[in-house]
Amino acid sequence: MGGRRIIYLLMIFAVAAPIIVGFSQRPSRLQSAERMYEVVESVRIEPGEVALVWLDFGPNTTAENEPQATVLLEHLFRRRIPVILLSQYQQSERFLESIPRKVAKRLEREMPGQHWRYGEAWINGGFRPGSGIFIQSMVSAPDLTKFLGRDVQGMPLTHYPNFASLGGVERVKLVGEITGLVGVFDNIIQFLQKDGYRPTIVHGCTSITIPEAYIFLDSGQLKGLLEGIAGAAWYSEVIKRAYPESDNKKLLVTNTSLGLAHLVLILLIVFGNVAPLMKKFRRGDG
Amino acid sequence: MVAQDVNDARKKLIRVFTFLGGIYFFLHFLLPESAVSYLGWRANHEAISNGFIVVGAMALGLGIFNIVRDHGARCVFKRSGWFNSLALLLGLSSMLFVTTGQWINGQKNSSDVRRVRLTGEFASRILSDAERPPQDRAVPPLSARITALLGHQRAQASAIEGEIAVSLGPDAPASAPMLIGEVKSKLDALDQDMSEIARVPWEALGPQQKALLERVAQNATKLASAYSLIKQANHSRTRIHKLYTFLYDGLFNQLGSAMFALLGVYIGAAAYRAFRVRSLESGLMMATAVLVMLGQISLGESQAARAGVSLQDIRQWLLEVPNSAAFRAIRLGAGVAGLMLAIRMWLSIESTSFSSRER
Amino acid sequence: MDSLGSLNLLTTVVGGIATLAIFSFLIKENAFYRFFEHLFLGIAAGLGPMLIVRDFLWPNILEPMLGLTVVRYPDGTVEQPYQPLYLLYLAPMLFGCLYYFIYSQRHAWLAKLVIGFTLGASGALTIRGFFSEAIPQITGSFKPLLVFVDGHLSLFESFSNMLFVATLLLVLNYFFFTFGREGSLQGRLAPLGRPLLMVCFGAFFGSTVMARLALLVERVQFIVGDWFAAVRFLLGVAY
Amino acid sequence: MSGLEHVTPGILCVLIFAGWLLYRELSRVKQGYVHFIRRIPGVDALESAVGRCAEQGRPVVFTTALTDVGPTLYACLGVLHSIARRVAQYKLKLLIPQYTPEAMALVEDTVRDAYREAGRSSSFDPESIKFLSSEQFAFASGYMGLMHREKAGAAFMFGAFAAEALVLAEAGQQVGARQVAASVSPEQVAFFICTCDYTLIGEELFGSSAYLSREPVQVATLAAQDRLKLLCLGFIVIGVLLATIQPWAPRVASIMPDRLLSSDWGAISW
Repeated sequence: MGGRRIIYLLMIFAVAAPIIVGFSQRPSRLQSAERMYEVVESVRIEPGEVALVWLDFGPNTTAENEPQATVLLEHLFRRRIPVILLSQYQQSERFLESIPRKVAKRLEREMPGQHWRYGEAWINGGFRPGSGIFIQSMVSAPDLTKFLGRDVQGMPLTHYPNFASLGGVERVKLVGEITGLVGVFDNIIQFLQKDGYRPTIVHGCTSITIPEAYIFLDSGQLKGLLEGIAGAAWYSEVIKRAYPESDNKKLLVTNTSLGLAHLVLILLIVFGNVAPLMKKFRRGDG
Repeated sequence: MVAQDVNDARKKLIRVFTFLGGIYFFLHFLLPESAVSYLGWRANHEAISNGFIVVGAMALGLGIFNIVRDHGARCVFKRSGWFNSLALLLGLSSMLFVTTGQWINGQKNSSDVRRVRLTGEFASRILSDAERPPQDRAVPPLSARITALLGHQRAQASAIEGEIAVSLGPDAPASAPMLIGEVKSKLDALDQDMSEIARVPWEALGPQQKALLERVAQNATKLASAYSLIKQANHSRTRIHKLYTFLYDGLFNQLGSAMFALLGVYIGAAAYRAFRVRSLESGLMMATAVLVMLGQISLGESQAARAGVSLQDIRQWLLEVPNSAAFRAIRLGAGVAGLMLAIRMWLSIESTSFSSRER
Repeated sequence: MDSLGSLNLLTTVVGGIATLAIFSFLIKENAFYRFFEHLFLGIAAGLGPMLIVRDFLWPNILEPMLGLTVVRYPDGTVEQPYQPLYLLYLAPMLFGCLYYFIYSQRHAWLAKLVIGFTLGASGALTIRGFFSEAIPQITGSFKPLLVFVDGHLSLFESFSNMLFVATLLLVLNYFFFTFGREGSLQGRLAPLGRPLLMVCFGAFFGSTVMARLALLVERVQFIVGDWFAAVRFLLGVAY
Repeated sequence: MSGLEHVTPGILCVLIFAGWLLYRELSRVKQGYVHFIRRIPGVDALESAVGRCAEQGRPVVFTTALTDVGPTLYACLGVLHSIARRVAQYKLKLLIPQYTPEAMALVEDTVRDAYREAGRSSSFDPESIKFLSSEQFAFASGYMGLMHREKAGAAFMFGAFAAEALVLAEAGQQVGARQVAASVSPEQVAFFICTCDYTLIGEELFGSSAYLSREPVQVATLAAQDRLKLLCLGFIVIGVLLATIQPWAPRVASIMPDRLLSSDWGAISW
């Protein structure tokens, strides 16, 4: 019983130490995240074209999904690509509101005099029920502005110049899906396409669903992937290369905490194997 | 023996209902698309599915009933732990009360905004009815409709003034003056349209009338959007909303996240205790787990770079090949078993458990 | 500070206490934990049914059934007349109420009618679900055992595919229950499935670890960052 | 690949075949044919765990966790039935924490039945079926508290599990309960293997119910599903072979079995 508590304490300590000290390490290089950066970087938009980002996560998976949403939006905002935010999951409503605002605020602090305003840089389309059925009808709609109708505040999209005349789904140059839920991502893969149009899809998933996401990365249905928090950490590192002012300290500290906890876990496995052997050995001696 | 007969009849009835429960979805799957459309199921599929969900949704009181019975008795008879049961019942009733209150408030808000928006919708409707008089229903004369429109807007204007007064209270948010300015300017614009409408003759629909109605429709929609922001701001200052935020963000979310976080700690204990290499099997499981873990952290990479092998690549291969194959086999096997059970369940091919024989 | 600011402060402080209460379980089951456990159960029990009413029953069923979705213009005309067909929903609603007979000794069989109905529906849905999931899985497994890249045999790719197919078949074989008496080929191959399964579970364990730890990191960040700051602020105000 | 909403001719054939298999096995079993059933080691662990509770006089806990009403729950109820019967015979206390109200009604029914079969209808206590919560982690916290307060001697976790699995299993570990788990969600099996005395994997959950009861209908279902699985296995083997010979014999390889399954009615000329 006592031993168990020591392990519990060790785990908490391993996680807390880097946070308290503010120690961070360069994250692990993940190919999938690097590919995703290049994909986002290569998106070229004409006026009236947009990116569509789905945030489909609740409080239970924010720890991984929020940093992913943050880095993706940061990159899109830096590149001045207008973003439509939508959700298929009710509990993510508060994140649709808070995450882009935080990103915009940080960028404005970093670059005084520049602005990222609601309605210009992004709009929040809110939660849309109906999942697969909704996406199917969105794809076949002749005009997205009309189809989406209003933003979450009830304002018609025609009110915002960047989103006033979108036209068909072909004007969506990039689709991002950040989720920790099963089935939600499948809706995007299966339904967000039509004859002659297959969007570039990038995906942020929790570590639990990484094995499943790999199948789609392999087949090319997915162009980039953020694997859990480690993926977000590497992505932020790649952004920093291009934009040295970018501040990703908190994310790197989190990632370092994770790395340290992983190591402690591996050490525990080793000890778990060595300790009984040692006992046997000592008994043999006596 | 009569009792036995009644029992048998009941069992038969249960079987019939079980079969009926499945027949719609089964036929929907079995019939080709054209037949489904012909039967009208395609158009009404959502409504029919909702009917099925309603049946299940009615069970929502079962849980509460069970909890109240269990913990209520404990409180009433002051059995051990009654204090905690009281906390539970308190949490339950306050959440029910606060969520209901918050919801009713929200409903009222949206119907208020809806009424403002109605001005615009009514204007568009008057316009479309005047241009293409409907065949299937009677419509009042144009001038009467315009009078109704003016009356409606007057009532809305005074409601909006009232709401603005509320939003200037002592604890008003910093954004309040801006929001109010927005609403006031939109309201002024609409008022101007309205006074113009009152001046213009409405015996027939001319280009001037048409333009006016179009403008009213647009301006009323803009007003409604601005108004909804004030409504929202006022709503978030109500006591019921604060209580809801406190219960939801301060307790429900935090307790849920804390429970989830325990997993991070427990994993340590599980790893220490159970990942012992006792056999080839446990050795394989441990080795795979360690390799995958090393592949996803930064420290793993720097070690690996020295050795000249990329742990990331090994991790990826492990996930793509052996992991996917075994995973697929498990899913497939469980799927087949589920299919057989589903057929059995639907057709009530029974032995024990559900509608059992009396012994 | 405005009232919303103090609400945030209160939410953070109480949230931290609740988190610590749950974590105190790591030391020992105790009264502090027990209190918050029960509070959690109560709040969740109150929220669940309300969400069903708020997000499903009311907007999809009750509101249209009561005619509240009918838009009535100021002159008394309506946008679209009331759909009396919505009243049909009364039937499944009443039928669903039979659930509550489960608590009656004499009429429990009435509850079985609705339970049976639900079982039947979920059975039929499972039949469809199986085929839409399993067929892509089966066809996705048709991997060539010999892979040629630019006309040359790729040993690594071929090995990967062979291992993939072998794992798939051996694990499927492991789950046969009524074949494979002692000595048959199936029986002799069956034990090979288990170690392959273990590789799969090891990989799952390894990658799941990150998600689990991430939430622990988030909680520790909340306590060390937000909560400490809030408590310090509160004490500063009090003194 | 497009989604599947209605049967294709190929799928219809498979569906009819599945129905025929079930019918054939049922009639064979009714005529007295005895199927061989492979021993499932975890099932013995079930019995010994209940026995140990009887020695120590500690309660038995059984949970189906997040399992919704459906085939998986149905299979779990088969296992619950035989455990409940044994518990009734030993006059032990049985606790069944619940997650979904709909499942609760079914569970109550099953346990009542089992007690009746054991001839102890009067000792069935409806309060043993406790609804905890329909929220994943509220359920987990309730379960943790319950295990500690009741000092459970054995815990059986059967059904569909998500992240809460490790919390449940660790709670059992902490009070020293003998634990057997069976999960249809492969993601959680690793954690069960680490914390439980025995873990049934995937389909073994479905097999165990038949193994325990030796009930004709259940055995017949098991036999029928094995045969259907054999068909799937055959499909895969043929598909792999055709894919492999593709470079040499493209014409032969074009008769892929996936075409048989996924071409729709339009592909057939009537």
